[in-house]
Amino acid sequence: MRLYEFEGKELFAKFRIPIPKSRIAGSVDEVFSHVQEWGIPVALKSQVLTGGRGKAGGIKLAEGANEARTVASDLFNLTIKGFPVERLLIEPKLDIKQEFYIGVTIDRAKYKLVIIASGEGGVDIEKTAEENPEKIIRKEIGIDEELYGFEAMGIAKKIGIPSDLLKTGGAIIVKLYNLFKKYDAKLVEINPLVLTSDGKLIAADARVSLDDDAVFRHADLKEMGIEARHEEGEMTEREKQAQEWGIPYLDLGGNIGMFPGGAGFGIMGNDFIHYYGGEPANFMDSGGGPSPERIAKMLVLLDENPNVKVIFGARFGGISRCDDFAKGVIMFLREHGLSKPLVMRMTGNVWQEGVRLFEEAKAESPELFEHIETHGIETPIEQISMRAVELAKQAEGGN
Amino acid sequence: MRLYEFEGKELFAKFRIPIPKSRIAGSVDEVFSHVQEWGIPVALKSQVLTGGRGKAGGIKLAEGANEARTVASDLFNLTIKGFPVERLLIEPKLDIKQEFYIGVTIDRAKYKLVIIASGEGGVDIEKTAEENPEKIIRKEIGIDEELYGFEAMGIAKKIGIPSDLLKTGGAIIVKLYNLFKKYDAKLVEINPLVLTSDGKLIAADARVSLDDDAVFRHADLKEMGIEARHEEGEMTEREKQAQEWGIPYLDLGGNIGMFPGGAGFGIMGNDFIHYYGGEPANFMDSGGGPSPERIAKMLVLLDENPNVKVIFGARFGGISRCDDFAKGVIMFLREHGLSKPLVMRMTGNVWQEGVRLFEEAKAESPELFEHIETHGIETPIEQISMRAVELAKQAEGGN
Amino acid sequence: MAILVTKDSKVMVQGITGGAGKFHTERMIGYGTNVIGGVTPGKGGQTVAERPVFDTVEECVLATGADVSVIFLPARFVKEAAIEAIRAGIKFLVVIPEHIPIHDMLWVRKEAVAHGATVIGGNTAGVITPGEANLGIMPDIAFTPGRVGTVSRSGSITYYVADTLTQSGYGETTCVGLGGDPVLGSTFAEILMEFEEDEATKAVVMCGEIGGVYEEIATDVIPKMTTPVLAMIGGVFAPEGKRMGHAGAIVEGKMGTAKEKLAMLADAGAHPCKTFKAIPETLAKLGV
Amino acid sequence: MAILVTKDSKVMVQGITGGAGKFHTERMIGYGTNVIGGVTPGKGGQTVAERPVFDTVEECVLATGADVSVIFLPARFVKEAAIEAIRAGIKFLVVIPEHIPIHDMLWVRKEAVAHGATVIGGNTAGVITPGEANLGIMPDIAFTPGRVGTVSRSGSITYYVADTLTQSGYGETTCVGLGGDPVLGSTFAEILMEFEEDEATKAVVMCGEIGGVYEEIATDVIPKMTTPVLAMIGGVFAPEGKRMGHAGAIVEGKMGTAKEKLAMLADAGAHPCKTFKAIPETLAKLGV
Repeated sequence: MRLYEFEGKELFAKFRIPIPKSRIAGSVDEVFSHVQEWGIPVALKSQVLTGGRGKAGGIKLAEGANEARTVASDLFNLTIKGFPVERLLIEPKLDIKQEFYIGVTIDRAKYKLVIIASGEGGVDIEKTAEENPEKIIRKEIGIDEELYGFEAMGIAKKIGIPSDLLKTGGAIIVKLYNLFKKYDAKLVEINPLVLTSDGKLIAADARVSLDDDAVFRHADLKEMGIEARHEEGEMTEREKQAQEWGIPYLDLGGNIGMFPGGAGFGIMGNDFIHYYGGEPANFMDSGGGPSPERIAKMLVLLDENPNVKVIFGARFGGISRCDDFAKGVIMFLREHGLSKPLVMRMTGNVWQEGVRLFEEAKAESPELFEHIETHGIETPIEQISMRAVELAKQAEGGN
Repeated sequence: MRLYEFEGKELFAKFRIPIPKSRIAGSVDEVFSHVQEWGIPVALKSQVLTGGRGKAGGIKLAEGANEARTVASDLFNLTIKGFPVERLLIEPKLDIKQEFYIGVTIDRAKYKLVIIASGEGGVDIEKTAEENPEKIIRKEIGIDEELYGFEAMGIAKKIGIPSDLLKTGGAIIVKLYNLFKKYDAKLVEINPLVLTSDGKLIAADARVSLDDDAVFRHADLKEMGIEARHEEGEMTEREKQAQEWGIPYLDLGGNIGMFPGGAGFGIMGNDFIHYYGGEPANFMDSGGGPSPERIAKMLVLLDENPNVKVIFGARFGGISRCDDFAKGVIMFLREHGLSKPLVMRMTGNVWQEGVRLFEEAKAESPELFEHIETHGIETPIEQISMRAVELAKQAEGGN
Repeated sequence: MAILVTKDSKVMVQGITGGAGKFHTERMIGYGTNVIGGVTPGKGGQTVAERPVFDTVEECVLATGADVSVIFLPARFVKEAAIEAIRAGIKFLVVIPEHIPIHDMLWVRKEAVAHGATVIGGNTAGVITPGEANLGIMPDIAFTPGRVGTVSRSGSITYYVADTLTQSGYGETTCVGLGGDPVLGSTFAEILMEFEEDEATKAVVMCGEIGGVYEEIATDVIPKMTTPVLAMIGGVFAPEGKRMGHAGAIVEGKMGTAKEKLAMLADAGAHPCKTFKAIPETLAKLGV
Repeated sequence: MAILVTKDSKVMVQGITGGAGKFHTERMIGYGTNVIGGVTPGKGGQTVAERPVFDTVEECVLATGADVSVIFLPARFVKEAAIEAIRAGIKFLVVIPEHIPIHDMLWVRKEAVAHGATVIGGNTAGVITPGEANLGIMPDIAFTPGRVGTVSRSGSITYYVADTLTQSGYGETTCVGLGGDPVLGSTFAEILMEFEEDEATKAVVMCGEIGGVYEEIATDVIPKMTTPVLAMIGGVFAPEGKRMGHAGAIVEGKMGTAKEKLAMLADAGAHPCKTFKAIPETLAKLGV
């Protein structure tokens, strides 16, 4: 769960990490009145849940209230990587002497927390890491260890924070680390940490990404108005529909509707379609042990997509049950009807019961099944994939 | 820093350790009105900073408001081990099915935190530990380790908390442990933890003792009204005077006024006086590096004590300086005057300067020094001790 | 032989009294798995599938000699349950639930390393040694005893691979579901080394996918192995930077693309397979 | 020889720029102690008593090879400072300040044990190896090189004992102030074992007092020692349960009374001394 800059800074403030004074504004008029009240040059910063905001023109300076009005008006019309700019953070323009980078994240290979710091903040830290790795300080810490002030001061010293600011700089690093642990973060970054001309250290930006799976134990976030949010940028109507139904779904460019089991074959199946010369229309994940209702909804998404010419179904029942799968397909057929070919393979957990349900339904209403080819464990999944590609080509009027 | 029961229970409440509903009352009328409002049988519990309150008659039951008035009136007239009863904690009378003991403290020999638990709470836990050590569960934990719920449940199970209350019981132990660590405690105890007839676990008493040296990092205690306090019971007027001046001082039964350096010889010097047949009138500690003013005040305490027949002074300057010591003695002699014999030994840090100051002052006003015998490193301290005992006997008119 | 679990393993189930715990305990027993009991705090003294339920793992281990645990509990209880099992002496844990807080898994991993225990998961379909023991939620149908090991981040891919090995007559020694969560109890590298030390395992199929770092660090051990490693990686045609279901499957900069993973594994000496049917073909070429 | 510190020890001072730090650094240098520098965060680059000041211990150790540290800092900063020194490789620390939070000392002790470092204090007058190095705040006058070691919880008692040994011609190898705080970096038992391994030390005088447990646990090692141990305990006539200055000197139930401590030490083979002058008498009897 990625936080907006202003939310991240609220957390920073809670941990007494120094941040600039700021106002949040949702309209040009609000921007105008705040800047007029302050009467100083400001930075106007688009609040969007994506990186590269600066390069995309999402941060602008303004000398006074009138300029701020013009600039804000432009910013509110921006869309950055699919995210429309709905709020601006207003901060005094900083008088920057030097910029540092401080980040905390998880090294999944070593199972350690890691603090990353550099004397070259403000620019692309990944580029620095690649081109001048010696300019990156890296310190690993076990999840059971605390970060001591002296360790943080050691880091601060190594990235060039001057001696008289070592305690302050070290304290900022310790607080950032404590914030990371306290809130189950995946990533926290101050980029840049600014040393101002009058000798103050201040967190000019805040990037905080929390573990969605741990938000349940941070009730205070909700009190602060920070709630679970969708981090996707631009979404298609169908993606929004799927999201509403709680189904992981992405539109892709092709014409084969992917109706897979778990995410594993969801990903691999897309590769298979490519290998055999086809193009998937989507990515989808049924989730573990889907209900018949959910199965039916997955099919609705595909059947109503005009780009989809054929549906490729695969179910290897594990925690999910083939009888539930069959029930879902039958529910869809009865309530909605299938308008295009469906080729599918079903095996695994209680597959016999799935097959029985299909046979029963087919005996009752054979017309529902006229576009369907069903296979079991005897047919390799590669053959089904090829058949889907073949059917798609036929539907497009190809060979 | 020992907390009152009601303060300890405030901390318990903060950690969601279940406590009985309660009211605190400072007068008989308050007790009457609270109990009348509740209309149920209550326990009235004297709030004093000492143990053994129950045995001393400091806890009484009352069926209703009228009885509570009578009982409270008796309790407010009690003094328990020197502590006058100034407040009563009023709680509903508990319907007790079983009593447990849970405590957390520090094992100084092993440098570990230790949880102590027993199925025999409510009685003297030290007696149980001595007579039935097998009834005491003991679990050591490193300062860097957390106490997990399953460990606490294991303890709960072993002391006989029933299966359906294991989670609750385990959670109480974890919370008590967390409280201990959070507030730098030296000791926290729930004794008894009561299992009520209707199947609830509730902390019927709270004993919390915090580390005075760590109170500085718990500002919230002050907000809760919990401040540093003196835990001594009955004090003499002179002890109160010494406390006001910040001098560790205790009146003892003898007639030799002890005017030592640090606490180490403060303790040992008293033994020496005993060994040579004398009786010290007091214990005193100058503290590290005392100022001349403090030295002078120490002497005032002794000179004004009519029981003191002779003063025994010892100064081995370490972090304390002999010149400051000499200045303090001279300050006392000039401003106050000495009314009884003083025999003393001075050596250590800048002793030459101390000797010079004495000689200077003596040359100026020899009359101030007429009761004083001064010695240096050449005279063993044992000899000075014997001389003090001898002078005391002379003063009392003995041999 | 096999790795991690055999018919002699004494398997306990944490969360045995819950819905999924009970259902899969019965399924596992039905497969022949030596399930000896379970743990649910506060429910000590009950029985599930004729197995005793205990309040604590310590009691269960003392009473039954359990040495393996399968965890069926809500994600938020996994940290405590896993650490309880590890500290009680359990040496192999299978963590079925998904959505376990990442920091929790770091704690679990730390305890596991400190006590020499192996943790599989979270978000795994489980581990099966065909014909001996089935830990978790995997369907029996795909598996048959044999001579190839598998290790995969995805349950469904495990089934397809095992099915392929079964159909082609190779069969499986042990199939390990590494799990789909972003931080896992064990890495490919560690499981590969287990297979390397197992005489019965003549080859290993490892199946990864885009995202994460576990495929990359497998390249540390593959060059040291004498047992051949076949590698499949899903997501070669996945759109970059888009979330595809598994939380772990977010492309992390350049690291983590399927193509790079495959290239690194091939460089390390693994044999890349694009499809399932390439697996028996490759095994035949290798003379397995 | 001696224990813990010699003329070759490279001594740094943490808190060297503070009032007490500066004053005692100059005193220690005046005694001949090999003080090579100091640390005060934020004051790197300054000098005190012609010694360089560093921002971190790591820098100081790298630049000077420091192996011993004396801490002169407010009590609340001791935990961090001590752990910093231990992690930077310092093997011997003398913690002068008193009133260190007890939990902090538990953390320091844990780090010390993990890194094989020895911590003395807090609330100690220091450690002196006469004629070689004086760490802390002890006055020079009482000490002279010789053949008896001392270890005491109290500074003033250390001075009296050393003075007695000096006057009687025995002199001292090393005098260790264990410290007066309730939880100490080292125990009597550990320091006694250091003396046991030192050839130059022909006998040890240990001075304890009422309260605490450190005298009691010394009885674990005294029976194993070949070096004779003389024991003094202050507070035989102390009123029970009354606080007498040292926070540690509160009688803890039956444990901790001076009489019991003396009896236990005598049982373990130590030679009790009531007064200072009994020390040379006892040494003479023992033929030291």
